[in-house]
Amino acid sequence: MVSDAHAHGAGHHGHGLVQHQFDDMPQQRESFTLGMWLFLATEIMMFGGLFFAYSFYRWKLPGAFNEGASHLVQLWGTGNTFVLLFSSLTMAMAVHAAAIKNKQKLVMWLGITFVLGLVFLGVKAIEWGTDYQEGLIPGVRWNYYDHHHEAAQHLAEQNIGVHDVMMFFVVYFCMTGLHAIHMIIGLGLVAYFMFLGGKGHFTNGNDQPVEILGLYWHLVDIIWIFLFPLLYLIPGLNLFKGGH
Amino acid sequence: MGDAKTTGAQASTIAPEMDLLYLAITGVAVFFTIGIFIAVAFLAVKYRRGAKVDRSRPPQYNHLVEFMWTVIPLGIAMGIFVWSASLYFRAVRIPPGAMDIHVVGKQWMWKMQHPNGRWENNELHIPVGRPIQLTMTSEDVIHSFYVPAFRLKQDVVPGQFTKMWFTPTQPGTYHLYCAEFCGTLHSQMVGTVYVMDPADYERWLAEGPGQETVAAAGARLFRKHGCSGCHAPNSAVRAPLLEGKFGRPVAIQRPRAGVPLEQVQAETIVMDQRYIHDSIVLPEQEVAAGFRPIMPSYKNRISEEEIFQIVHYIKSLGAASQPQTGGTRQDNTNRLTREDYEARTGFVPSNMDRITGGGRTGNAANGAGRTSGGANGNAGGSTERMTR
Amino acid sequence: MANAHVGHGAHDHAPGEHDAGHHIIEPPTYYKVFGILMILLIVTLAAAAIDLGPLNLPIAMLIAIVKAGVVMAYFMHLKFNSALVRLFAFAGVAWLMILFHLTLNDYVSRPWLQTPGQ
Amino acid sequence: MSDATIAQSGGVAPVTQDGKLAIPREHYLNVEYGWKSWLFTLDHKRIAILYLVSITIMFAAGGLAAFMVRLHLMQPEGMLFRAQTYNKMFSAHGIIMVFFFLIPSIPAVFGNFLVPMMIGARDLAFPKLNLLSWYLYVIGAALGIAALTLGGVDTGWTFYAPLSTQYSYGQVSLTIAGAFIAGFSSILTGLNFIVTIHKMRAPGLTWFRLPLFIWSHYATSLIQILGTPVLAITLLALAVERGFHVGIFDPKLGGDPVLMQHLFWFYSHPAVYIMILPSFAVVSEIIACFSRKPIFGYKFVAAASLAIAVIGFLVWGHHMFTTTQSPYAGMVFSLLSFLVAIPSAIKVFNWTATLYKGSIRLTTPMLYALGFIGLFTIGGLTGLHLAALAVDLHVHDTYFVVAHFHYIMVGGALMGYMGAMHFWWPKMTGRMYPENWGRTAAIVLFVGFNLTFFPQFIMGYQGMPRRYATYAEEYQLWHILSTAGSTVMGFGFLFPFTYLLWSLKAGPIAGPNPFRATGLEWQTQSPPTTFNFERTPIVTHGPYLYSPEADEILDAEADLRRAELELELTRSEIAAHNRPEGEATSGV
Ligand code: HEA
Ligand code: HEA
Ligand code: HEC
Ligand code: CUA
Ligand SMILES: [Cu+2]
Repeated sequence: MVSDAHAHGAGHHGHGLVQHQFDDMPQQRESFTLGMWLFLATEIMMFGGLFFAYSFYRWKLPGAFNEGASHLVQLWGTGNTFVLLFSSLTMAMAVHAAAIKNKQKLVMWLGITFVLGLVFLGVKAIEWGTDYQEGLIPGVRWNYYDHHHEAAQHLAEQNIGVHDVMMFFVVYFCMTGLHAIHMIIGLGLVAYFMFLGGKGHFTNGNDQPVEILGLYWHLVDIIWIFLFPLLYLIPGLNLFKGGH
Repeated sequence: MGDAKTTGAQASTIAPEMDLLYLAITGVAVFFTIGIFIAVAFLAVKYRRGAKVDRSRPPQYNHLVEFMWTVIPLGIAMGIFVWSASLYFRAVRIPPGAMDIHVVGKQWMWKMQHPNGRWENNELHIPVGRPIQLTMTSEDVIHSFYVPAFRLKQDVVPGQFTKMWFTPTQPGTYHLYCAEFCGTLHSQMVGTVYVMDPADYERWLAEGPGQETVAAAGARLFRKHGCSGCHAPNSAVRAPLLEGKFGRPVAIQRPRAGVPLEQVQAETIVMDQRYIHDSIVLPEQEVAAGFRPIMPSYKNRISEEEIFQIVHYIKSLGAASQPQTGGTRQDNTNRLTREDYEARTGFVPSNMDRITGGGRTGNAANGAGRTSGGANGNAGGSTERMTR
Repeated sequence: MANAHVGHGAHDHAPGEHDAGHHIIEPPTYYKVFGILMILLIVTLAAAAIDLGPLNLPIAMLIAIVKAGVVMAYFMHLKFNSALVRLFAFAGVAWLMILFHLTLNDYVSRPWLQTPGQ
Repeated sequence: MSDATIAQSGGVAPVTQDGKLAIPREHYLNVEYGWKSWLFTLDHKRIAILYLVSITIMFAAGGLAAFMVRLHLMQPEGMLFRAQTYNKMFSAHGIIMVFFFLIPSIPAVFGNFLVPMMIGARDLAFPKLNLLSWYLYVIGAALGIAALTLGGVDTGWTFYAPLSTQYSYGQVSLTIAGAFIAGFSSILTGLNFIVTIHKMRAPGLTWFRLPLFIWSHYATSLIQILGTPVLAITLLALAVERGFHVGIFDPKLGGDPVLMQHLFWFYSHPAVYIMILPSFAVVSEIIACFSRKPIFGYKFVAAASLAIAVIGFLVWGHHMFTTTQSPYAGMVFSLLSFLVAIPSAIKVFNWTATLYKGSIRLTTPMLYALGFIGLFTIGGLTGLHLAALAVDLHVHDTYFVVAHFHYIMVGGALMGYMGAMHFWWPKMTGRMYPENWGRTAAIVLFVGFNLTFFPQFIMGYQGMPRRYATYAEEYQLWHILSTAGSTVMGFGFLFPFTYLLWSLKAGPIAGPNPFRATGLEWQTQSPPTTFNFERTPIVTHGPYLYSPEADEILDAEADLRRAELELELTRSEIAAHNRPEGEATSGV
């Protein structure tokens, strides 16, 4: 949708910013806004399925989720939350820059957003890397009971099964993985928009594509806003102790 | 199968009531269907183009009519709902004193165990006139226990117990079907239900001894194929003991070509069905850490069926502290224990405690899949299933 | 439905709808919003630090919902969009609640049927 | 031939006076030529044609699989295949028919073509998304077909875990990928429709002046948008579980298989309304036109569509009465299932009432529409049997269910599709289909259909389980009848397939409005131009400006005029004496 908005709106056809099927600019703007929000509704439903699986298993396996979550490093999670919230601000600033037709600022804010997105993914990569070394990735490298013999023993006493802790990590990787895929797509779009923005595409009165991109970016942020407490903070706050 | 009765037979107490409800709904359906067909045909003919009929002031809407044909179907529907829901609750609420029979479904057969421990496959012998309750679980995928003559079915779900009950009313033989698609031979996961006179049933029950359990068969094979020669505690060969290991982590090494075994990193996996299976046919692939890879491969020397039994035997060793009598225990609780189920199905159904009132206490919901594994690094292959 | 006007047509707009997407929020607002988000982040952490038993989860979710609401209202301009857009924004959440509600309904009520035989 | 002429003269009688209609000089089909003009088109009408072609191919594939299934079941021990192959066959049939045929069918072909025209717009709101959705569909369908040729799947269309994730050897992941991608195509279609309907209506086109076609498509789109993503994530989870051997749904790995069913049916029950609502849409238009009356209780019919879309999301658990679902949850789902039947009832009654005091012409589309009412009623009412908790314990997963959904999906949805095909064929191609052949085919299909699926109710109640490659002998009679019926249906489908192709070249020219219908789409030439209308229409009234009485008078006048013409011709014939008769009448 975003590229759709762009390619037409940017005036590739040489006449006007209003696409052929629309009568005027307000109609076009409203259509795109509505369309994007509908798309966001589908995203909510899609992540919703995972959120449901999460809720269900957490309800069913509270002890195991607690144990699993204690292996995440809360500092990384908190940092990443900050980074994403900040990137939402910079994205909002980019949208504003496009609205007031300031090309330099547009590119600058998009650039900062891009860097923040990269930082987020970088941190995620570090986290996953540690998980890999620790053997905490189900189906890829799973050595939990090797490295945490005592914990496993302890869990067994509480009647928490072998696979229950794994379930936490399955859900964790599904959710953060899908979120990361969205981040990567978002980064690609931001880069593309920087490129086009630099050529003056969105500061000629056709700022809506940036706004649409912003909607997408903010939604991905919102999803993280929920993921963070759900995944990292189950065992209570312990910022400086990584579970590993 | 040829002698099995089907349809007309109303062979359970609930069946006539089901048929009555069915007929009632069918009556409603026929009434509306015929009504609609006749109305459509009549109007289409009467008001066909060119027919000289009164077409003046055709109505566009009429709130009263709309109201009527909203409320009347609603009333009928609610009537059906109340009837069917109350019948349903009678059909699922188990009466006290029902005779308990255990059923295990697996691809693609049914195994039933009677209170005295007698097992049978794909056949179910039951006495007429007595409420019977089935406690069911599955070894692999979802199946569904369906006896049309009883008008009842219930899914058989791995990892959980499901129950159904009925009181047979007519002696005879009836179809037993698996109604939930479960893979290749789904359509052959069928059997026969024999409803017998109580006296006949008692005789039948007495004549067959409790048959050999899977684990017991496995124990026999374990000796026959010489496994015990190495794996027995007092054996001369240095081989790992298998007692108490199932479902627990074991350290292994995956030998790599050109690398001395000593230099291969050890890793931990859970001893599960797949692992045991592969240890038997491909022992050199994952070597128990600290042992020489001297175990011979039994590939093509032992059938899959036999491997299955051996695996179950080894599983039952996982509970070495318990007597290894499998399902043939004859105490008067007539319930299988956790360990029995573990030995039979590879894992303890999650609602074990609630259903059987037995077993260890603890968070029942946490029980699913406690003891079998399989999610380790190389499970990507195609060897994870050997439940045949 | 917001824009059904006899004799006008779909893209003659209700008052206020003209501005959909045009409303420009000035940066100071954004900074304030960001400040609020930061405070909420700290509140999230603080709430996790206190052991409130079963209350921890609902509180964490409440804070997350407020955060999401702020982002939606200001960063995503929902506050300045038409009612229709807001409707669809909430449709997703509402439908999700259907999924949660009816499914958990099943799991929660499973032990209810006490059979006399047991 | 002569029938077509009648339909035509009954249509735009004043125009036919000169005896000749012509295909307009410029229209959407001839503005451009060459494969590029098709593969890169943004015109909603061309995209509709692309969909039409690809969906027809998928229907033929699915129908072929169905026919194989039926042939195999002629004998209790199975006639053609090993059990494994049979399982793949019915899975292929179900998967193709649901995901690649019926869900996209009417919305993607006729919705695409007609939604903009009916609301007086030049195109959908997002033409590029529209094209993208077609590409996604093609990729999804191609993956589906690839999976079926590279070994097939044997999970049924429901992909239940753990069978699909741990035990099936087939190409499950590939099929899932296909359905996943096709799902996004469906989402994009729905999104496009909603925005278009909200934002692009012509001036004066208020909500209650919208054709019921639009209302139904709006409701369909809501389901597509809010339901499909949940299917997507479920399929994704299945793929993850299968690919990495982790347990999301497999109890051996700690998962819950019933959770998968909840997620699956959360989409797939509403999806059955994705399949039927567009047929409701079609039937409303056809019945109004051919009984020359506005739909009785327009507002109720419109509201019923939305009610179905919403309540339809609350009933999915009725597919799980025999699982471990709690009896109390089952009760709630049963109650809601009965409730969702009510809006359907309202629709059926209102359509029937529309016939009253109408001026009814039994053209081919009308035959399909009337057939739809009857067959959908049977299918829907047997849905009540299934929604009744107790009865479902017996008939769940038997052929009773198979019969129920074929009555709705084939007798209902597919008949609606065929009706739409005939009704708007002149608009899409500018040419008429041959009326007599059309009627014959409709009747053959109706008879064949009932012969195929009615016996399935009987054997279903007798306990014949579905998805059985082999079965007990006592069901054989019903199976043979069913197979016989499906053969009749197969022949029935050859008719339209052939004569519609023929009509492309040789069909009589239709003119802008051969059925004298009053919707906006008929107020422009056939085939339309790329932007549909010369100028944006201004709407001052509702969609159904029919008046049976006036129509009868018009008809009578037309008849009179035709009689006069004929008389004249006969006179001149007599004068010319040796002129052959056929030629003379064809000039009328
Ligand atoms: C287009 C597809 C479609 C439609 C529209 C419907 C509509 C309905 N369906 Fe059906 N259904 C399927 C497709 C469809 N179904 C499929 C594919 C399956 C099997 C899936 C699988 O397992 O593979 C299935 C299975 C299915 C089941 C599960 C059966 C089982 O597996 O055990 C149930 C149970 O409640 C059910 C009920 C209903 C009901 C109540 C309606 C209602 O919406 C029907 C409403 C219509 C009417 C009632 C008729 C008109 C009304 C009147 C003429 C007035 C009189 C009315 C009253 C007195 C109330 N359906
Ligand atoms: C849109 C949906 C749709 C449609 C149209 C059909 C159409 C038909 N279906 Fe099917 N069916 C399903 C959806 C559909 N079905 C689903 C969802 C299932 C469940 C699958 C599962 O269990 O997972 C099912 C299952 C199913 C079964 C049960 C299998 C089993 O449980 O073992 C049977 C058995 O008779 C059957 C038969 C038929 C028949 C005879 C037709 C006939 O109407 C078909 C008529 C068409 C033709 C005969 C072919 C016409 C084509 C041509 C004439 C073109 C000629 C060919 C070329 C040019 C190449 N279907
Ligand atoms: C020649 C002696 C010998 C015989 C006979 C033998 N094994 Fe073994 N087995 C070993 C040794 C040594 C190992 C450890 C090295 C390895 O894993 O290959 C082993 C490993 C195993 C393991 C893995 C145990 C673990 O702790 O990882 C299993 C399971 C097993 N054997 C089962 C069997 C079965 C079943 C049979 C009979 C069908 C059998 N063995 C016959 C010597 C033997
Ligand atoms: Cu077991 Cu089907
Ligand atoms: Cu349904």
